[in-house]
Amino acid sequence: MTKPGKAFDNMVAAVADIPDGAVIAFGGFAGPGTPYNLTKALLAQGAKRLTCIANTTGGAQQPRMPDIGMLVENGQVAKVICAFTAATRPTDQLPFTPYYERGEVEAELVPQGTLAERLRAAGAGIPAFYTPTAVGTELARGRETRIIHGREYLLEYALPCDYAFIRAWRADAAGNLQFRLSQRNFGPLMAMAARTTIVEVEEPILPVGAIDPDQVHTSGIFVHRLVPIPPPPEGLWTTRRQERAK
Amino acid sequence: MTKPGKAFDNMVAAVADIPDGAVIAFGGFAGPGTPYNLTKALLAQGAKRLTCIANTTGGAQQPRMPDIGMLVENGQVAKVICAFTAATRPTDQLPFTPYYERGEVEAELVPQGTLAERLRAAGAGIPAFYTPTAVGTELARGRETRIIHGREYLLEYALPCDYAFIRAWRADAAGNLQFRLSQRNFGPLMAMAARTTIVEVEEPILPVGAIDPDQVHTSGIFVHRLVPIPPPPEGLWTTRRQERAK
Amino acid sequence: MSGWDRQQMADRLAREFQDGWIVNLGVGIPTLCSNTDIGDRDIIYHAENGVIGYGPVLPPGQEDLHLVNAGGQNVSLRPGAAIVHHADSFAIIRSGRIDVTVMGAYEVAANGDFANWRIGDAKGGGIGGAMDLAACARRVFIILEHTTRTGEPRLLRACNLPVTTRGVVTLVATNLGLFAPAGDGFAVRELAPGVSFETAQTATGAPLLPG
Amino acid sequence: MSGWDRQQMADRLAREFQDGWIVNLGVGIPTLCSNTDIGDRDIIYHAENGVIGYGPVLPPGQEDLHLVNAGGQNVSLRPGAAIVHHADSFAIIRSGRIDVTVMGAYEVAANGDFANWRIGDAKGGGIGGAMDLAACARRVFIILEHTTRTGEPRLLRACNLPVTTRGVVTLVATNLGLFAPAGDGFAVRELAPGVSFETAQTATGAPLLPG
Repeated sequence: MTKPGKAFDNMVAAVADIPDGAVIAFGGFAGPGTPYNLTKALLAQGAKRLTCIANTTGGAQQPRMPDIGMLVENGQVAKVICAFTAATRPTDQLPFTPYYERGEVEAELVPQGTLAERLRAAGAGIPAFYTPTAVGTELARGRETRIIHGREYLLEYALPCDYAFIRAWRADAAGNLQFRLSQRNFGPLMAMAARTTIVEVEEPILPVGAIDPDQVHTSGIFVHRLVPIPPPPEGLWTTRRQERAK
Repeated sequence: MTKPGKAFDNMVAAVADIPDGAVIAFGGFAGPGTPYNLTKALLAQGAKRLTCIANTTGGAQQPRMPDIGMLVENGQVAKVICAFTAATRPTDQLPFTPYYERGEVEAELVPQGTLAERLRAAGAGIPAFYTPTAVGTELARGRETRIIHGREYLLEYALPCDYAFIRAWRADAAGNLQFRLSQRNFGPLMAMAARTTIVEVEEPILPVGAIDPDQVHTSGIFVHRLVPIPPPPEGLWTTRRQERAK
Repeated sequence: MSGWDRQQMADRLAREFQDGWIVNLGVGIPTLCSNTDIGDRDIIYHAENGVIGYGPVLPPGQEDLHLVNAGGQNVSLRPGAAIVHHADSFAIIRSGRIDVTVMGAYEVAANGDFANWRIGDAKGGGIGGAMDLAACARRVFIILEHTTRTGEPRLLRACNLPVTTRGVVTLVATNLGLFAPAGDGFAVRELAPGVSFETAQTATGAPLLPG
Repeated sequence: MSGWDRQQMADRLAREFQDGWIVNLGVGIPTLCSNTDIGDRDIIYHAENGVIGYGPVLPPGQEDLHLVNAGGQNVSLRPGAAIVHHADSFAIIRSGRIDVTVMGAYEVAANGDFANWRIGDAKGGGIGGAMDLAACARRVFIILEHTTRTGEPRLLRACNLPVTTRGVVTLVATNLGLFAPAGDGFAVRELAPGVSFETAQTATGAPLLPG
């Protein structure tokens, strides 16, 4: 092809145009699928007043890897939308937490299944839906509920985003993605929810058509930019644990 | 394993317990994924007052294959929920249509995407959602709509079913399924929506674990009964077209 | 009467597809668009049943019986194709990622309404994915014969049949030419070879506006 | 003090899992359940992140770094495992297909309420998948230390902290034994070796009812 493709040479180029105020979803769950390299590039790029959507703001464990907590520390974040805005053990503290407690960053705490479904809804053209989750809790206080077939449900809205940062195992040049094992987690949903999906890819980009159509996890329709992860030490590898071993 | 597994020897045994009044979803789109063999067994089994959910009632083309239209002709159907209750060409007529016009069967006409999403919602514990589809049309008359971010949406409810009849390419004994190409269509969604999912399988049932976990299309959690399709003439093969060639 | 045949109608509309578009083709004449040579344009054909990236219909004997387009025809796959289930397929549709949906219709109105799911006296109808597509695609193009078998116009001031979606059609290909709904009438974008403006106007139930 | 250690608490609860159950294990002590020998029972362990059918935690050097359970531990897969994305994983949860969810908690009340997402004076919280699971699983079991580090009871008449879900807990394993919320108090199902009824009652903020 002589046309510009989806492949970018490096992380810096792939995030260069992200404006102040962007809404960005970050994939990953407890390591696998986390876009460490794109996040690192965004720390250098410096966009401000970001809204960051993710399972957690990160940083509960050492060594730190590039995470939303670091973007907060770097003064780049206005708001986070997460299933964890504090650590689950009272003795731990997330790097994010003191910024939140001082009112320097906003936070919206969302149950994990609701977070996933709101992203999926945004990617599916469903503006709102009802869920049984969080009914009767502090999170439902003052919010709209509805009785359906005798059970109470909470109204939840779609969560669209400007960008998704995700990490995949393999990609072809058309943007078709495969994830390995629990790396999949939020990746396909954030790709659906985003206007622009940027993917850091572990294996070299494959030629168009190299992935069996029946085994594509995310269609290239949802994918706009692909960046191969360089080997360490320049690129960050699979998980925190492997990094720790170095 | 000494425990009873999910594999059934034949179609008759797999549908034997279906009671009168059951709500059954039938997979398939224009051939691929259509559970011809299970439908044929249900014609012989004779359960009545069924509610049948499918893309279409079938029978627009010749030769006829076992379809919902035949269940209607056989006096087994109270209601259908479909995206087609009449043929798209005015010159064609579905076998179902005269029964409907005489008031012998009820019908609920549902846009195809809404049908898919209502099944998915039932399988996802989402009791209701909003969609832009059908707003302003005859189908929305008298129904609840809501303005969200300035656009009008229609409220739609989940569509749970008692049974799903689907057809897959391969299955392992734990019920993990793979579909081939456009055979996938409604299969994964109906399996999610049903209390009991019955699958006719094209390839011999594989041992547990024979399918790569990353390449399972429908988890065995959603699958209860597996029946290998016998070779022709006893079993009905891939599509109407292949059948026609014999 | 001269004019375009079915494949020519499809070819003419396919010329409008822009590089990079995702295109959904409906049952009937629209499916013929995937047979059109699109040159070096990257066009992704999407079908409701979850086939992303298909190509021309295959001749008998070469079909893969597990693979059909929305019209039930055995098509080929292009490199980079992917398969999804029906809910994910309509997620693509409802989230506005289809650049154009091309459909057949019984009637099209000058205000952009169209009707393709129920004929007047029928109790049932055939909606398929048409309402989802028409409500959510970025553009709706229609291909249809300019008149009914009995010579009645299908391009009208207002639809007589129940509409599928209101005010969405921007381009119409018929055997007589290419027309754009323009509110009070249809703008003539192009007339098929051998078709005069007067012939087209006579066959149309709304004013034609010189393009 | 005698009683059960963390693995023994997990083992005791895992004995309650019935053949054919789909079991979700939460962060902390609950994840130890997947290390318990379950004999010939077919148990499917489900994790929020879409791992269906995992097994014991793997020792260092044998891990697959692409595979973690809900607690971030590198686990093994059992034959018949399948991977789905987060929305499909929570579809399984919300549609009532999880036979039991086992979670840690700060507090459990005699009426079946429990609290595990926010400590009293914190501005934020850590909900994770707990609210989805607790609202939708068929059963909710809790594993927790019987008292806080400062010796305050965690089994109470009513929760002091913001609840995660109301009235859903049916079984609680602690280092002192196995207890069932019974409205006004906790029924003692079993005491750990060396633990007397009086010892357990003293450590509990609600009446214990002889089992």
